[in-house]
Amino acid sequence: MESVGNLILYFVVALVIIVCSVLTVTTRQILRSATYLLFVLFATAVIYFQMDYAFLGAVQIAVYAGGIVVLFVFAILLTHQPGKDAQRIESSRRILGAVAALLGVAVCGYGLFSYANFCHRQLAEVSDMSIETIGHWLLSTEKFGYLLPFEAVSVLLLACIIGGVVIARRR
Amino acid sequence: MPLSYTIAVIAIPLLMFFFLGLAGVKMDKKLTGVLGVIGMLITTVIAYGVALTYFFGSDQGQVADGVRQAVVVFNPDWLSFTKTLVVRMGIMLDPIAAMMLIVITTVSLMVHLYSLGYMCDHHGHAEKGFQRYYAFLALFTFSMLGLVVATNLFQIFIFFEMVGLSSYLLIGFYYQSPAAVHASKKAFIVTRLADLFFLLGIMILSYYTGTFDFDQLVFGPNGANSLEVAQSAIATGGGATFLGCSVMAWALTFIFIGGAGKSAMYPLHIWLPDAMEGPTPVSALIHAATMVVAGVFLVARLFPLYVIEQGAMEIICVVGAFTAFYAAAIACVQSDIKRALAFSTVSQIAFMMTSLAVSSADGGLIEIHGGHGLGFMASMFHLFTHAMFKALLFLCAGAIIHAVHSNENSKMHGLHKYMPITSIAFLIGCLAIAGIPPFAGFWSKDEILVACYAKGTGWGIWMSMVAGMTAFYMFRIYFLIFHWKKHEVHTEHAPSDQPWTMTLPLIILATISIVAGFVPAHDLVTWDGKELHTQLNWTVAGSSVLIACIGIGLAFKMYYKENELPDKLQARFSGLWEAAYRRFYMDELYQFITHKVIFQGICKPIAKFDRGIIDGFFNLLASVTGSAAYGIRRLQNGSIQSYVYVYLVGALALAVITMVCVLI
Amino acid sequence: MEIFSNILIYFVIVPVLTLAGLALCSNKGIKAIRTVAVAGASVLVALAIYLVYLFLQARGAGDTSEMILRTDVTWFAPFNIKLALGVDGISVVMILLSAFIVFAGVFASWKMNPLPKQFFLWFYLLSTGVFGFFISIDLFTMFMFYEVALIPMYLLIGVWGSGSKNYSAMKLTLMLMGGSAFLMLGLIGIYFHSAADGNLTMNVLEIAHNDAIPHQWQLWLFPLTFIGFGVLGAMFPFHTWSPDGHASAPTAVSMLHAGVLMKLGGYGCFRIAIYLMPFAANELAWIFLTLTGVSIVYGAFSACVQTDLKYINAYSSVSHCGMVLFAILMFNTTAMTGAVLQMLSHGLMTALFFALIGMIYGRTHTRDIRDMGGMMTIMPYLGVGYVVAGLASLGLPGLSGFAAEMTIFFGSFEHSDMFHRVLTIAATCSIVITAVYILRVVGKLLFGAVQNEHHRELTDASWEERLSTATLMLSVAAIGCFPNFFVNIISDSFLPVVKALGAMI
Amino acid sequence: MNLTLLMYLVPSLVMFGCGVYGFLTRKNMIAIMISLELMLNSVDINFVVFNRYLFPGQMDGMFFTLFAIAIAAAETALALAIIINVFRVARKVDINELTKLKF
Repeated sequence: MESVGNLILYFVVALVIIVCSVLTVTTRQILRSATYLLFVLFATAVIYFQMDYAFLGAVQIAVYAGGIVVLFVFAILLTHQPGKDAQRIESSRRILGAVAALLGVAVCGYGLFSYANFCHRQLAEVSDMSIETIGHWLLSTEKFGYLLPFEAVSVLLLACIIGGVVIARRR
Repeated sequence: MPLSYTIAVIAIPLLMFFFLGLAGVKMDKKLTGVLGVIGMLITTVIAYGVALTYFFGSDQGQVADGVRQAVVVFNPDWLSFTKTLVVRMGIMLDPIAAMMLIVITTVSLMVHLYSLGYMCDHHGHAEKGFQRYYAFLALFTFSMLGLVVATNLFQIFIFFEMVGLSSYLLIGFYYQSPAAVHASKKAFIVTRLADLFFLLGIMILSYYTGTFDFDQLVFGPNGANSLEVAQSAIATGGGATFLGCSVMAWALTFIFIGGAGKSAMYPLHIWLPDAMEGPTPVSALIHAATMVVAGVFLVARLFPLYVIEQGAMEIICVVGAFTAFYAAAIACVQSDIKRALAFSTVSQIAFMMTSLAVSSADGGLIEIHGGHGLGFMASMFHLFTHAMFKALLFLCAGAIIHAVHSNENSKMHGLHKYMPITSIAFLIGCLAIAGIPPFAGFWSKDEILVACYAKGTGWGIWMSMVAGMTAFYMFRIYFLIFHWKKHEVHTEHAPSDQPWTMTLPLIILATISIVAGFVPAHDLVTWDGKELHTQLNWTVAGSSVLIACIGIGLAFKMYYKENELPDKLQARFSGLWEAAYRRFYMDELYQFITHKVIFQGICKPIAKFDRGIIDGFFNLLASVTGSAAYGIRRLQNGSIQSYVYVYLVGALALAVITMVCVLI
Repeated sequence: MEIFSNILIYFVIVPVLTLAGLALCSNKGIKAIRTVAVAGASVLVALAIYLVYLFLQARGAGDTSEMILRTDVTWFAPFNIKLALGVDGISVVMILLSAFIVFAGVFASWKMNPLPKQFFLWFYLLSTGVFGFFISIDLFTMFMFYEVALIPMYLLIGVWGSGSKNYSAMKLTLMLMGGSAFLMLGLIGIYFHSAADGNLTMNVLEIAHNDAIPHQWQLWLFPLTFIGFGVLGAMFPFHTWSPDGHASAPTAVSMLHAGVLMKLGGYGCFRIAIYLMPFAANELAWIFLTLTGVSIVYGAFSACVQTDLKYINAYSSVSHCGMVLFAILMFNTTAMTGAVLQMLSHGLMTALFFALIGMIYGRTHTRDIRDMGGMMTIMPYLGVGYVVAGLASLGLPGLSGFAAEMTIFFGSFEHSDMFHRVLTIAATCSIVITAVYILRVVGKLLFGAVQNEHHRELTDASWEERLSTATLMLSVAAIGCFPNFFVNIISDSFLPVVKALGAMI
Repeated sequence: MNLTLLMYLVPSLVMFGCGVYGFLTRKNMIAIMISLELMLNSVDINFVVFNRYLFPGQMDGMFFTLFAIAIAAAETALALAIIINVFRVARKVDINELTKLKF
């Protein structure tokens, strides 16, 4: 039996996620869209905290909410004149997109509700979720160690930095 | 003089060609001409030395048992088809080759000298392309000499092509004139067509006999023409036949066609009159004296083979006799002096051909062994004399043309007073060709007629008649040019005899034309290398002189003084006259065949077929592929959203299928 | 390394080094580019002449092995692919031909514009392929070098060409690639039947020696390989790339393509199709003989009515290259020797033709003979060159075409059956048709009155153009005057194949 | 009432659906990127909750999410750089109008 606070928190988060997701893709002002995205990301971070993944939640807030959304905002401001709405999307296109998205949701949802018995598991206790453990596994070369992907991602980031510089540089 | 010096005779003109052609461009024009003449003079001296040594010297091993042998001085391999079938490039002297050396070098030297004057304008400045002209003359001389000393049939073919080339280049010397270009092209292509047959003939002959060499085809062990060797060569055909004739007959007929092309036999004569577009000395050298007798020379070379293969010989005989008459008939009405002379040449060469052809039949095979073969000797003799007097006539014509700047009779008339030397030289030439004793033509033509009568009286009468026509048309030309009426001087300079460079050759050739008949040809150029005992046949000689006189008399009556008779006759027989003037429409026929049938009927459709059908097929293939690709391209429209959409639909479909499967 | 002691490998190394040298040149340094290009070509010519010397020496010393200068280096063991080098008389003369044409081609593209460096880069890449093809006797490397030679053609025409160059480049490349597809199938088939005992090999000599390709397979593989190479050899009806391709290609490329690349077709037909599959060659010869016989006459007739100089030449090439394949299919030493002579002759003469056409076009900016006339007065050197090339083409004694064609005709005539006879006579007739179209173009282009007064101001050949064409003219004359020298090099190389073919009858 | 796995998956699913919808319908490239982020985020949630509920002793899901975030950051940065660059050249961010490189 969950604590009530946890439950309430869950519902608030779920509501924020659902509503803000929908708003993100339906609003005609792109800056707003980015802002709704920010709310969704925060809500996601809350889920991570709920799951006891504090570090992940922190990363989510720092990188996603703090970094990426800011990038988006910059990009939007660079490419858009403020106050100018996006063009209305043709209804046929909207309907097609909606149908596809709803169908997808329906199929997946049907699958979830009808087959997935594992979906009704309870949350188990986790013993150790400290930063030391995470750091240990992240830099470990043993079995289940994540050093190689870690390095790969660092190289990727480097490449990305260089790429960003090259692309954005004025000729 | 050692016979091996013949190499020099061949080599000097070739070197002159390269020297004048390459270095001559930078040199003074006149100098190149003088160099050309000097080179030719040296060649001539050596050629005379060699030929006289061959005929009269005794220490060169060329005479054995009273038989003049063929001497091969030089014979390296040039191209090996197989181990045994090898083309060699050699030098061989036998009576006819030695005689040809003299003919070619003499006429060539005269023409070289004459051109010094002829190829200049009235102020004595050399024409454009002077050195080119001399280079080509040297090339021609080289080719022609190479042809006559050939040791094998293939070498003759090679030099056939080479003389064809030099002829092409010289006819087209004035390459800026369309007529000259057209004429040179025509000459080359017609002779090429004939050479194709020549080649086929060689192919057949060599396939069966396995050799090109004359010493295996026609020369016997004693080095002279031998019927036994020819017989065995023919026999290698093994009786193989094609369309009812033996393959050897086909081969020899084809080879004759090759010769007929060069020698302008009907119906391959059409190029020769047009070839007169070239400079007149060139016409004298190539198209009167030397190259055009290459065909006669070729048949004479293979004489024993033709003797054995009588069928081919009959064809030559008929073609020769017909051409002689046909060309003479046309020559009677031509108004262009060079054209008339050209047809005269055709007619005279046909005389030689006929003479060769009747030779084998004058009494049959056995009697040839007994010492006949008169026709062969007569033909070669006529070749020799004709070369001299026809060259003379052409050079005279050149002098006249140079003086009045026209080829047409109507622009000449009454020139005797202005150009006495030319007039006399021309008259000597006319008398020689008409066969009036003691001029050269009489002796040789008389023997030809004797040979013809020996084959059959009909042949003899026919040829006598042609001889009469010869006398008529030659004197017609002579009277029209030098008499007829007073000359109207159009230009500021009255026509006159030309400078000494041009007059000297006329005098020399006129002298030769007078005395050449006394050359003892029957001792020197016989088919089997033995002496041939002949004597004047008084009946034939008398009648032919009589016929010639009638011809001359007729010409005198019609053309000596201006009168109405020729016009009346022309009006009376206008159809015939027109046909003869238009050369019996042979050119039109060829024009039709080449342009309408081959060009429009074959080439154009083939080209269209290629572009339309064949290329069209590949283009169709390409465009089908292309449009298929365009169709498929719609799917790859580059819009990421449509990709995602399609992807999503696919993924959902898969999900649904999976679920349905699980359900079931 | 063992392989570097074999002179043959240098025929590939030298062009590659030249490529490297060119790559180091700056784009603007036209002098440096020319120097490197000329140096590369000169070394190739010297090497080729030395190779002929080596060959003659080896044969003179009594070395009767089928191929000399053999070296094998394993390249990819699982498929037994080797870098197998070796030459016989045919490859030797082909290498000589290629070297001369590359040499002349460099000078013909002296003033190449734009992008001279890139042009020479592709040019030498093409040369690398050509030489590589002639020195290898391994199916794989042969095919590889063949492709290396084909591909640069696309860019060379597409970038430096004229007229409808995109179309032509595409057409040429696609058709030749289509041929390669056939060829590749054939080669793979040959490989998998190359030995009866399972030791599959790519080496041409070993395959011929094993003689293990089953007859029913030969009947499939022979047409594949023959057509594959035949497309490049401009065999009717796969010749249509040739007129368009040549018309659009820049001068040196036309030279190299007609002069050398088309020879790859003939050489390949012989070396792979006939040599490895004598049974099928005997069985199916009649089909290809008919096609090539048609090629000869058809090409000649088509050339008669063309008005574009390059089209005339391209159709003339169809005719002459048809003669090559025709002679190869005659299966006797004489005709086959004639075929190689014809390859040499056609290579040099067509290269000369294209060089001259390029030079004339560079001055007049037209190739239509109706717009030109009297060129002999304006540019006598080029005019004389054109006449020489024309005479070589129509088979005048003393120039290369004559010796080649005569050898072919006499070789072909050795067959006494009616089928061969008729074809031979038809082929022989082409000498007249050739004369017609050559004289037609010479008459219209060079002789007559000057058609266009602007042409009077044009200049004659410059020194590098003279050098380029003189090289070719002298080569043409050398073959024409001393054919036996070449015949002696070539003819013995046909003995093994003629023997194998004879065993089939 | 317990917070089951399912309860976390539902918002995630909705978020993903919204992402898909946005991705399919938006014309603005930045908006498309935003939709993409939504989808990525929903996947991240799934990783985390599956890890947490089904394999509590392990951390693979978490690490995957961690890396996914890093990669998303990189990808976004690069994509936005490209978009800005394209905008500089073409003065457009509408993907339907940016057809110069098509075909």
